Amino acid sequence: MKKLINDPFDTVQELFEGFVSANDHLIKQVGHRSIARIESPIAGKVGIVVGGGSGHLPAFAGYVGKGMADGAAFGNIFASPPAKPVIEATIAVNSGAGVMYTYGNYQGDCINFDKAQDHCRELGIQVQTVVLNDDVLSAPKDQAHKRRGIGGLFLVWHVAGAKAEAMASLDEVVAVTSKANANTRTVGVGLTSCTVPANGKPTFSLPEDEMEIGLGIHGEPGIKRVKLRPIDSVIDEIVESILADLDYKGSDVAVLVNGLGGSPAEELYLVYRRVSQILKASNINIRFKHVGEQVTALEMAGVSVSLMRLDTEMHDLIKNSVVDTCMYKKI
Amino acid sequence: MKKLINDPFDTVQELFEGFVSANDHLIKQVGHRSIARIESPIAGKVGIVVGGGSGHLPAFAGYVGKGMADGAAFGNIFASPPAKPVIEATIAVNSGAGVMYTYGNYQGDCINFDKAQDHCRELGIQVQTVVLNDDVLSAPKDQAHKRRGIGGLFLVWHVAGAKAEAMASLDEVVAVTSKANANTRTVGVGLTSCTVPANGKPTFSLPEDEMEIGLGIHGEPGIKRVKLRPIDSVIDEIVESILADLDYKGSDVAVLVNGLGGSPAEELYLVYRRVSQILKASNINIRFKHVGEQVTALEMAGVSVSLMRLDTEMHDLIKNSVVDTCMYKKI
Amino acid sequence: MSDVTGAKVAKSLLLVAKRVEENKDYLCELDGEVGDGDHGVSMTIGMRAVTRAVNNLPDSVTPQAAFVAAADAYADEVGATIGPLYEAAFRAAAEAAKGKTNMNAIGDWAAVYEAMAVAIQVLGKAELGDKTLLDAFFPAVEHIKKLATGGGDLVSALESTAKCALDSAISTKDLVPQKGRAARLGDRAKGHQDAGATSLAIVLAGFAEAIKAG
Amino acid sequence: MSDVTGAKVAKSLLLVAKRVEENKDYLCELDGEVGDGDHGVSMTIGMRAVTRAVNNLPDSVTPQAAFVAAADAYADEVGATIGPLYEAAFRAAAEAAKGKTNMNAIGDWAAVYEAMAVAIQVLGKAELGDKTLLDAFFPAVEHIKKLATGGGDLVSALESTAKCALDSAISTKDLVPQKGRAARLGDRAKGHQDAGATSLAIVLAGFAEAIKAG
Ligand SMILES: Nc1ncnc2c1ncn2[C@@H]1O[C@H](COP(=O)(O)OP(=O)(O)O)[C@@H](O)[C@H]1O
Ligand SMILES: Nc1ncnc2c1ncn2[C@@H]1O[C@H](COP(=O)(O)OP(=O)(O)O)[C@@H](O)[C@H]1O
Ligand SMILES: [Mg+2]
Ligand SMILES: [Mg+2]
Ligand SMILES: [Mg+2]
Ligand SMILES: [Mg+2]
Repeated sequence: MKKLINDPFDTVQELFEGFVSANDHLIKQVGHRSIARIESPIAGKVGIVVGGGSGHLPAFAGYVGKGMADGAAFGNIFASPPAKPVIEATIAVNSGAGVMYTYGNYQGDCINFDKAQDHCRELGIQVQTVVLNDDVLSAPKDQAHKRRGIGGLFLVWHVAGAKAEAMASLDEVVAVTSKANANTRTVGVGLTSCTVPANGKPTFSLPEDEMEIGLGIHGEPGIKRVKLRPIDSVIDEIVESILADLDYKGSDVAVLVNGLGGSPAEELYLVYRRVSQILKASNINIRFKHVGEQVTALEMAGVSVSLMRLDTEMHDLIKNSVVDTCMYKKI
Repeated sequence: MKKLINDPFDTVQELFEGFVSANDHLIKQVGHRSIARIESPIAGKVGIVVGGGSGHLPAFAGYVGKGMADGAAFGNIFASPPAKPVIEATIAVNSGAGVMYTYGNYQGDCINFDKAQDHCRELGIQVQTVVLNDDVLSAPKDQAHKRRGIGGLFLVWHVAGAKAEAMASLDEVVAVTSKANANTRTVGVGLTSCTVPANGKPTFSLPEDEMEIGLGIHGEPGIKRVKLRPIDSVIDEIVESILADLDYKGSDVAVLVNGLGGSPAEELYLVYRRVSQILKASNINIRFKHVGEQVTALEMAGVSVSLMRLDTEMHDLIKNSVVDTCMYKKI
Repeated sequence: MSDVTGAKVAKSLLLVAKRVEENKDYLCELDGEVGDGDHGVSMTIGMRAVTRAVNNLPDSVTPQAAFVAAADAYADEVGATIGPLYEAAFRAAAEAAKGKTNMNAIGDWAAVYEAMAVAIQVLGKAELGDKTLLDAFFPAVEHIKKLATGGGDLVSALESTAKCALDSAISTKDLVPQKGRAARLGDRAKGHQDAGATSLAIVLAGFAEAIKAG
Repeated sequence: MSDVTGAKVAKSLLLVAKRVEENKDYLCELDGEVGDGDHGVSMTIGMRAVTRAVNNLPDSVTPQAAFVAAADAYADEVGATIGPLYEAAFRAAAEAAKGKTNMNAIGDWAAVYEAMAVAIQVLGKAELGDKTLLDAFFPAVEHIKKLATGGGDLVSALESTAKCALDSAISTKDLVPQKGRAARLGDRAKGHQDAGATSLAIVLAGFAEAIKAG
């Protein structure tokens, strides 16, 4: 294992400390492993709380700031945070206008966030939850509720954050977040494994000439292994899976080409090039696009492509937003 | 070689196409392998042209936009661009207020940019050049003119871009860029090699338990190989090299913790944590800080730390700037 | 055999923690085949927290209080799926041990184990056969409940119960997962031994070993 | 031997390109030891561009025009250090071949090689012994200049010149680099054969082979 770390069992705590001090102009620490936007609570504004396991930066803490999330809880590497930091973040961001939890669909996150939600509701805080499940290949369409949340959460939170920033009510923020989620699809491919520091060995091994299609952002196996191929043909295949799952024909879309952590930015632009060619040929209009590492799996080499079908509301929210979070900005 | 590419000899061309289409709201293509800020030329504004080999994104093209560079030329992977795209970018950004070239100190870049400069001066364009050499360990202090330019160029360009944005004259922009360069120092460490796509094999090999201190952003060997150690002790050593080279005691500084491409963001925050501890203990005041992948070496795992000593002018320029480039934004 | 006091229960948790951490890499490996490769890490983090908490308990601790300390440790430090499951399990164990000054009887342990398994099922909603730790735990619970009615030796009862859990864990190889990360793999997860079932067997073996050591 | 016309010079550039590309990996490996591992790639990119340009030349092309095409190809496609160096070299070769309708004489090639080496030195400012391609080129130039005064067979002159370049390239192992990326390594670069010197020897061998083939 080649990592820039100290004792691997200290990694999350040290990462948390480093993250807080590097971003102390935008966020504040509000618990053992929880942060909130520095201005929180903001009078009248719905607070958005995100979180999940560590190892996915910028997700999740990197999106705390103006225009996306108000608070976040840090879990251990690839492990949902316990309820406690979620509760701390909730209390810190609650201005009385209510709090929305939004996170990827993983059993651990659901259990822990639900615990926090129950607790905070007992405290009299209005809390609603929108669980995200954009990963097309993680379950068939008729079992979409089992699908994981991966790269697409970046697009969904972009819309959700803009809505909350516009001082919409909790119900309105929840509604647009659910709508954005329902219109977002992602497929990923991985070229290498990643290594959980305290584990010390790669989670899985992949032969030098193979790649995995549909794998998760924790190194969970995908739906199949295929021979390494030219990227254009891989992108053709995964975009086809997305287009087969939701009707994008003639629509406006937001596109995310997301790096999983270990692939250089140069390759992400190669991916975007192909995605934009396919969408053009399919009569789909790119209205918003972003290329970058947004939801990662430590140092895994690979990429995911997300498409969000836009209606006027979502379009205007994502286009006109100003975002100033710890790790993502949009002017 | 596990890369998301097609024919490796097409990689740069396809990357260029992808980059241009992904950023067409901020930049325009102005030649075979050259881009300019979409509003260029901007009346009265000094144009800043950067460039170098591909494989370092966001450097160099990623910094074209508001507040940093006006134009950039793409070279092949790790190879300086020829003079031609530099000339094209120069012509595109020249408003009559003059153009500054600024790039890292590599023989190939010096030769090709100098050729472009000669040519553009013959065309009647005022061109000045500031070559950057922040890499402390790449040559001894008495041969600082031989030092490479690496991660620190991000900090230097931050200052330079803000000055040009404030409509300073060419001489003023050159002066502050030179000053910023003279006050900037960087040291890097690498854990793995990178692979030039058309080469197909890692540039060098590093045993599983060793790291290289002082290596370049093209995989050039560093000054020594050491056993893999806890990151705190590595950071102690490299920050010490920086502090030994320039007197930062009691100063205000800007800090960059830069990822080389393959290390996850989580590790960069671990590095920032230690850097901030050391600076605090050394009575050095962090006024600006950034953690991210800014000057990379394809998928190399590793990190560099840069410190820029700030005077009032540089401090105000970097703090108050608004930056909206293709791959870096600051609000 | 001397009394299985609260202090002894606390001490047994320390041995459980040691055994779990010794198996960290193995558990990660099992989890990595079909999940995210962190199960040994999550269990170790939890058990280290348990160790810290237990080390702070007074000698006069009750069995109940020892289990509460373990529950609190998991609640604060682990997260993941396994964190709330073990938190709930230890909290249920505490409830089952309520009012007892010792856990000398096989029935005391049968009640604790059963409460733990049920709490995990209530929270995690897994059925038998879903390829989770319950596929080791429920057979073990059935086993010890039967022994409790017989009234034999506590140590050998705990030992054979742990053995039953381990055998059942090994048998999870044949199951197709329905819960958690591995559920998405369907048949691709067949042939792999469930990580959580394996760690549960290690936990039960740790209790048996500690009580035997006295 | 038939005339070494411009068309033949052009054809020889195609063979040079082929031989360079065949050695791409080897050249990258040499460069990777002390530099950035791309020399074989940069030369291949340049030589592919040369091939495209040469394939577009008419049969009536002059030797000068063939070298100009090669210079232009390097100028537009390569960059790096090696791009402008070879551009300058081919442009100087063109200048040295100016007005000639054939390059039948050893002296014609001596003039071209010398012009190339000098142009590289003027632009790159390397001295002999700096561990660059000039450490293969200058000895080769001296060698062919001597043969030119003797007036022997062109093919064997070109062959022995290429051999001299290769021997000299191998001898760069003992040198400590002073220019380019490798210069920063000092003694650490000792023992490694210079990539640019090696490719220069391959280029000269390619010319010899092509002219021999007729
Ligand atoms: N709903 C559930 N009920 C009981 N046990 C479960 C459930 N879901 C998962 N498990 C157990 O948890 C183990 C995985 O734990 P762990 O790897 O720590 O959590 P995560 O899946 O969050 O990474 C599985 O091997 C399984 O035995
Ligand atoms: N100033 C110079 N003069 C002549 N040849 C040089 C000079 N600098 C470098 N070279 C040659 O160039 C080779 C490296 O070329 P290449 O790897 O293509 O360029 P880069 O160093 O830009 O990656 C060296 O092996 C050396 O022979
Ligand atoms: Mg996990
Ligand atoms: Mg190079
Ligand atoms: Mg797991
Ligand atoms: Mg090179």
